[in-house]
Amino acid sequence: MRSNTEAPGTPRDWLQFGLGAVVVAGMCFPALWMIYSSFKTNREIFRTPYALPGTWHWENLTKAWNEGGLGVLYVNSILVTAASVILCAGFATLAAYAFARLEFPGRRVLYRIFLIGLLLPPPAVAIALFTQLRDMGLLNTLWALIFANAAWSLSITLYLMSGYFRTLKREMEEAARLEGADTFRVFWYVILPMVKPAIITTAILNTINIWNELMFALLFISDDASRTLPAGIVRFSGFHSTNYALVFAALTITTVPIMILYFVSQRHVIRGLTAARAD
Amino acid sequence: MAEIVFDKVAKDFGGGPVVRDVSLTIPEGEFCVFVGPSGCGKSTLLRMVAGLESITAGEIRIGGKRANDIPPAKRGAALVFQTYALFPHMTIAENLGFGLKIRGAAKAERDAKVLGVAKDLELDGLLERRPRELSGGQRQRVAIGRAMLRDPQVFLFDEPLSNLDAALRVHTRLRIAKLHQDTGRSMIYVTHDQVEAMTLADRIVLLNTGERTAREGSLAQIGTPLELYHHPRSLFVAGFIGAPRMNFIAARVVEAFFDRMVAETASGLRIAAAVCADGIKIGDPVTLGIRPEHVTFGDTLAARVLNVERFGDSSLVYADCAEAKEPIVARAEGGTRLKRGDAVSFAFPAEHVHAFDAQERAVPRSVDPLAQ
Amino acid sequence: MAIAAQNNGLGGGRPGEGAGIANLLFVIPALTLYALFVLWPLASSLYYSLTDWDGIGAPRWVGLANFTRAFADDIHLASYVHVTLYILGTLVFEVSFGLVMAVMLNSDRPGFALLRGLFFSPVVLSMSAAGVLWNFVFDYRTGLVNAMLKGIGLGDWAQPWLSQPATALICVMLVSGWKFAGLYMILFFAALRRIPRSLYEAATLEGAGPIRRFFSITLPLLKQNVLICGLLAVTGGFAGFDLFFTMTNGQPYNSTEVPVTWIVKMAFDSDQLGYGIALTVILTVVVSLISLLYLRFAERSHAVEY
Amino acid sequence: MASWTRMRNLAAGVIAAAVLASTFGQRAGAEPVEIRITHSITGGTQKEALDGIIADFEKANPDIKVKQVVFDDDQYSDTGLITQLKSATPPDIYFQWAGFPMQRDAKEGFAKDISAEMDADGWKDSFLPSVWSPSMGMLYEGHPYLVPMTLDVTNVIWFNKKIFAEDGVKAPATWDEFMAAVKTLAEKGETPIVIGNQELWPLGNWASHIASRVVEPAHYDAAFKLQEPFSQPGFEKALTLIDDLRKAGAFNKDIAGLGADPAMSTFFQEAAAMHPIGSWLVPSANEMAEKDFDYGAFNTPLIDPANPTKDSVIGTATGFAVHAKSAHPKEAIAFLKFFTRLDSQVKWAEAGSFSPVKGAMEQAKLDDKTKQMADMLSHAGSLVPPPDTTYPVAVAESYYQAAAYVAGGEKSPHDALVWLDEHVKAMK
Repeated sequence: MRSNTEAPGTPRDWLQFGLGAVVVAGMCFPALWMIYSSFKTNREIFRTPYALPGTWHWENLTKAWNEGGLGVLYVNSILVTAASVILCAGFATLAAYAFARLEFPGRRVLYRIFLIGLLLPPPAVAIALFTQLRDMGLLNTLWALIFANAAWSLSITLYLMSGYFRTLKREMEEAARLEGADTFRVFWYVILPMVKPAIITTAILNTINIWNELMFALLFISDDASRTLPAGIVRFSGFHSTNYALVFAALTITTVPIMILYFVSQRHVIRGLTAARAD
Repeated sequence: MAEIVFDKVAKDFGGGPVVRDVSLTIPEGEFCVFVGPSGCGKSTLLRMVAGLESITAGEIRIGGKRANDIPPAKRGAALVFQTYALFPHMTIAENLGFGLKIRGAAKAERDAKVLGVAKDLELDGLLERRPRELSGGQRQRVAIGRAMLRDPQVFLFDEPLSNLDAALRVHTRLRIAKLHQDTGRSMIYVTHDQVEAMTLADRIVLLNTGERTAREGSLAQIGTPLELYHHPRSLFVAGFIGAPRMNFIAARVVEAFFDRMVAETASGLRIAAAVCADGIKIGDPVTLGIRPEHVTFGDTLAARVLNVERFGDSSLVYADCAEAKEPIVARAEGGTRLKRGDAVSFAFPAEHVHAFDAQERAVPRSVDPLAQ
Repeated sequence: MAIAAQNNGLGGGRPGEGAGIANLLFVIPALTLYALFVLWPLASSLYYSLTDWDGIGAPRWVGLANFTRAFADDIHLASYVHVTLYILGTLVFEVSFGLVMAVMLNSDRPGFALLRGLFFSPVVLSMSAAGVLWNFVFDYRTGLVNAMLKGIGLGDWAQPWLSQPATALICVMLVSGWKFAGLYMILFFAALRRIPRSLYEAATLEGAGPIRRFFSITLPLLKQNVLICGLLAVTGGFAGFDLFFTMTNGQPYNSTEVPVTWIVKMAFDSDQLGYGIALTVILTVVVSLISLLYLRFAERSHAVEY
Repeated sequence: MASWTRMRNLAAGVIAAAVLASTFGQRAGAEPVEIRITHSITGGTQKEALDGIIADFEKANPDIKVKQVVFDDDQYSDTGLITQLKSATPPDIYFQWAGFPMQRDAKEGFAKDISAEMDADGWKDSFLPSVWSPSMGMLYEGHPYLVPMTLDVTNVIWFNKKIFAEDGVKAPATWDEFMAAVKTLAEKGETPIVIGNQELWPLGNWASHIASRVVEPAHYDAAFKLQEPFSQPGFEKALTLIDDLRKAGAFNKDIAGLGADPAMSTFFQEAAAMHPIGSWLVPSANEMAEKDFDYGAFNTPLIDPANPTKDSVIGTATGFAVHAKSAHPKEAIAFLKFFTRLDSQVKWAEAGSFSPVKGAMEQAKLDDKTKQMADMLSHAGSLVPPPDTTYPVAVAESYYQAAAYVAGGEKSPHDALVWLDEHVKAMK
């Protein structure tokens, strides 16, 4: 850890902070611009693009919410993300434990097969998957996205998890085994509590990915009732591309809550990401 | 009823034998220490008893039953790990009670037993803490407590003291010795530290490593601590047991009688050894050995003092001489006035000199210090 | 990439547990999901890629015709050039920028945590929202960039950023950097924290300044992380679709066409699913080959230890 | 079908109409039959009109329920329709574009041959006769498979009346006048024409209309069927006209990357004098333009008086098909007959659609712009369909791409055609 013992506020520290702040401010401006522009009228946006709104038009938000059917999009996104993340975390943790610790026929081959998915880009199967989901009757259902997203998150989750398993000392499991725990109980009582940090980490990564997933959502869902946010926003901005204020309002509605959520749980998100290897 | 028998046990991870040809019987109630340099397979042997490691060849019998295919939990063995292996997410009470819970004991019974053992080990104030809040010594006591709660046929210890500081080591050693006396159970204790081996063991099993394992099997020598000290079967055993190490000097046999032999070093120095000279021929190369505590100050070997280590009760004198590659070490009195650069002369009483043949086997001694 | 190689201990065939068939139960749920939604479509792609199929009628076997066409399709070939440029761009704007910011924001002083949090925040945004937003920023007539240029008297520099081949791809790279630099920053930041402070203290005692310390301590010790982040950027780049779809959709003049946008166009806009699938097969092969070469290289340099 | 992707939801097209009222016996006591109809009209006045007509139908036929399955346009043409057509329970009625898509459906056995139904009760004759001309693409091997619904003009040139008046420019009748107007506007500092060509069809449709006016119809057809190369004088001339426009500074600078909708909004914000786009601009204008915004339209000016389609309009028809595997074909036909009754079609026309039924446009109360469109169509010598509903889409898109190269100054007309031939060669 750095610096707690150093004298605060040397010129170099201020320079470092200042430079960082300038870069970060530059990065954040477009998002801020989007937020306050969503309270302007369309004319204002064109005439004075970066001024604050003359009067704050809160009705833009309700209008965007209603016209975009954003409520449905939100619910769908939450359902898809939650279900995929849980499905993937559960399956991947079980499998990672087996690959890291247990002996069974085909272990090495299966692990390699799972790792292929690490390198594959999802578009590689998008079209074939589309026809397959159609034959399964899953198109236009949230299940299409849940299964596809969960399956496509498996490889990376499995990879990270089994790496994490390998950092765990075997003695805990051996001790439990000597106490009479069978494989499943070792997993449940000893392994699962110990890998909780890794599960949270991978779940956070998967949540971000799946929440933002666009391509599957565009291809597999054509029904308004099961569309998710990213696809919904693209569609909405297409319809209303002439109305900046309304599009910004919709973008604000859809992004600000997730940003707030992020900032509330930020410590955890970052701790999760940074804990990827150790403890 | 927990005699443990190793019958031609071997282990191979795929890169040559790690353990080979181990046949050994540990009678009930014995405290047996496996010792050897790192890589000798002592931990592997222990884990084979526990059931954590499969047996490549041969069999292990516990209480007369072939154990090879018995699952670890059913072998009646409790293992104390070097790293303690406490579950970090459980309290001390939960850690102690885990096995009971798995075996289906009722909560009240569990709590009572846990509390009993915790009191024994002076852990009763710590039951609601988590392992990371405990000191190393406390954690090791929890690990031992967990083993006690199993009420096993045999206790297994895998280098249990190596993560503790010196003072705690002595303390915990005594606790383990007491545990042995109190329970009367068989114990197998793995360590690389010969002090632990010498102090704790009823019997020591010294294991070979590497190429020597392939040549003569894993077992270098089995015996009581003093047997290994006084009658090492080989150069390796002689060098491993005893601290500081035995001094070795290369020589050639010039005389051999019934119970005595004289050998001459390259520089013409003659040293006598009290060994049975039956199979020894004049001219054979031998390695002579003498422990530092048996070297006396006399007029046989001239040397120059390199360093003096003072312990108060005694001192160790390191001295260079022409006859040995390594400095000769001798134990002197605590108040010796020798210092670096001094000329010194050593003598080697024949009754303390060991001899080893070209195959590094010991030539039997003609005196037996154990007989007195 | 080594597999769970050491199988001593519990893995080594425990006594009394047979061949461990029961252990397969732990893998079967994941395997089923994976086989159904990853492996099977991958395998069926091979079949469909050899057919002429509009998604409506029955697939008609055409042998390798789709592949012949793919290698004669100039836009398809160019899309690989574009994606290569894009990946190089992301190595600069995402990985390198993220590394620099990780070093710059690596401090325990108050305020730095907030900066890190803000810097990371675009990662949480959806790509489609980011694309839509940045379209408004780069718009020629009413966009923020040109408005600012006019505001500071540089109106002549105003450009149709997304409408000329010279700038469109760079704009996408910039947005990509804006979106993902935070992720790499956090990954590097975590790695930086693992470098023992004593190394820097030793170097400082030897008289090394901050730049020298960066190049002779930080960078070598982060080599493994840099290589892993590089692989993330490469595989992520080939899968890149969202930003291209929302910002340029391949235009202008196909100069931002990347394999995935072209595949989606061929398959769905032009109703040539067979051809589109053949293009996905090619993409799969290319990405796999590059990844394997990359891993081999990384393994040889002993930087990636799994 | 990229060109049609967006416009559906925005609104309707152009044309005229007629009607046939159908009476249909009710089956008393039966469970209501549900028929499903799928389309991509997601909102706006058209959706309201359709909802109204369906409500009327259900009132008149209490034993039939109509369920709508609605997709937005991109989805509908890319994946939404395909998905449904092949499903185990296909919709009874589905929306489809005439021409290539309809003919494919007919060939693959998705659409039902409705010859018998059309012939009964003079249903067929209730439509404008021009609807049934082969070039309209309602027929497959001479049989009707679509019930005509709307006719869309895919390209006219909308102009800002105020800017034209200020700069002293009049709606041109010939290409020379058009070029002169463009030059005048450019000199006055205006953006003469705004096009958002990110998806290629906005310019592509117009460029193919221009080509159809210059190239001999037989050659035009042959080239798009890949039987002849595009590199021939006719196409080169067509692209040269576009190149001339570019050189005269006709286009907005960001033509290549701008979206179609932002381009429309540019026109409404009076930042450009002209905007070539389809008839669906009319309903959008009511929503998006300022109150005092006034605009007119002219067809692509006369280019080559010798060309047989010198005064053509570019447009396409859409309609409803009955799925061949529909469980309730009778009910489906009953609904479609109700939908194409004159009174229904008057409502349909008043919602901004151009009804293909005789008399509907005449009876409907229409605004000026819609009337102007209708006039333009009725005066047109012929109707040319856009290539992406008539020929394989990949070929049409390639031609659009070639036009985009020229309009952006990336390639000369000649080079663009060489590229085009090279590019489509692989598709044969």
